[in-house]
Amino acid sequence: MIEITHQPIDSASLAEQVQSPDSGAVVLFLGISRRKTDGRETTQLVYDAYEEMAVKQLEQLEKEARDRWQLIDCLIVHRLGVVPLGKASVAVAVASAHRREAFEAGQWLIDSLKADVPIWKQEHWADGTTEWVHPGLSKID
Amino acid sequence: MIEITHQPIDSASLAEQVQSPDSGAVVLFLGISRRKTDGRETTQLVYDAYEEMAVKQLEQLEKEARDRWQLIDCLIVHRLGVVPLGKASVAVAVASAHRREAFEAGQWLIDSLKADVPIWKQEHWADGTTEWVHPGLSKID
Amino acid sequence: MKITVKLFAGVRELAEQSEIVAELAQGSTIGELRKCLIADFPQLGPHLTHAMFAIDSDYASDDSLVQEKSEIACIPPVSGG
Amino acid sequence: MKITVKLFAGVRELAEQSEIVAELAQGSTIGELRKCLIADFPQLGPHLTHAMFAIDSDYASDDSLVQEKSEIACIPPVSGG
Repeated sequence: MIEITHQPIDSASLAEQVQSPDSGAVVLFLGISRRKTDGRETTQLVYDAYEEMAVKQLEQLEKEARDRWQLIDCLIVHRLGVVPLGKASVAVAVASAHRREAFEAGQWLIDSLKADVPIWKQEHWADGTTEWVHPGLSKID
Repeated sequence: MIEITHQPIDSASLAEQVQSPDSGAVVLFLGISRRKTDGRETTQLVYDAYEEMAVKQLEQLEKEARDRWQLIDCLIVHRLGVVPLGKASVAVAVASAHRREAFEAGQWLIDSLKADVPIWKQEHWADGTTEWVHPGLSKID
Repeated sequence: MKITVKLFAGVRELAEQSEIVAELAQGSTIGELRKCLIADFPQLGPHLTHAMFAIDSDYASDDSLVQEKSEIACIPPVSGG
Repeated sequence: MKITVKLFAGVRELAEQSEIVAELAQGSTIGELRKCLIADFPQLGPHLTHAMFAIDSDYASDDSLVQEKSEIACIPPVSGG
């Protein structure tokens, strides 16, 4: 199941949501708004998305993961808007019979999400400036 | 932090416990009592440990993981006694600045725990028989 | 034909609008759209050069044909997660 | 010297007790303890052959010396997690 939300991610319940007597392994990944990036201090992150396409891409990633690994359950949640420090911007939860598949699928899903899904992060630096992050593009002046 | 407990593992709160503004990534692994093993049906699992040594070994694993990876937090919890189907017998939660470290450390911790820590699982099969699991040793008649 | 292109994140900020419009000949490709936009919005040049484009919510290549009824979006390098 | 060995899981079940005692000469090793136990408890043979031993909560090798005050445990192949 995939979800794009403007609400806080309920990280406490995500692992429980995919847990079942058929699964032997659950892997939950959370991406957290981090205070320090390359030595600079952030006060908050803001996420924007091309929502329609992001939903389609996330559904595609879930399908591909289920094709590649024997997954019993798979959840991907991305939060948009302001994400305060220490809070999750993204969560991936997978359940499978064996742990290897759950780790591999979880890692592949977050790597693929970061590479492909049209979502963008805006850093709000402690010095008051803001900056949309576009890897490979130099900073906007 | 490591913990050996006879109580249910509160999987919902584990990811939140290691989340902080310094961590960019949290990985939570849960090992779940699985209904089917090699086509046979289990009704419950029972875990036994040499507790004193298991605590020492788990502390050693946490130390080694913190030496090998830049971890901000690291939790390992193992439940002993009866673990009903669908419930967690073990949980590993790690937080780090970047996701690669969190995935690697989480996977290494659960692999090492399964290889080294003196904890044993007893299958309670649906046919009423029980069996202590000792990999490499043939089934006890 | 008039093609409306959705903008996001740094490109939207730089353009100070969430959509821009290009005037293209029938049968034009994404590559031609890219060139036309760079000419019309020089301040977006580096972003447009490095961006992907999407047609109807799927990534498109520079060879993909643009149709008037398609939903076109400019996708600068992503940074979600 | 009398050495008490803690048993767990399948070995404890098979021995029907949680500790067994071996009579060893001073200066004996874990390897000698293993042989002595296999002789005294033949029904535990396969388990004792494949088990590790621990001295004071650390894995020991067959060369490790056993001392009377040490806590000795038989660690059959583990299956936690």
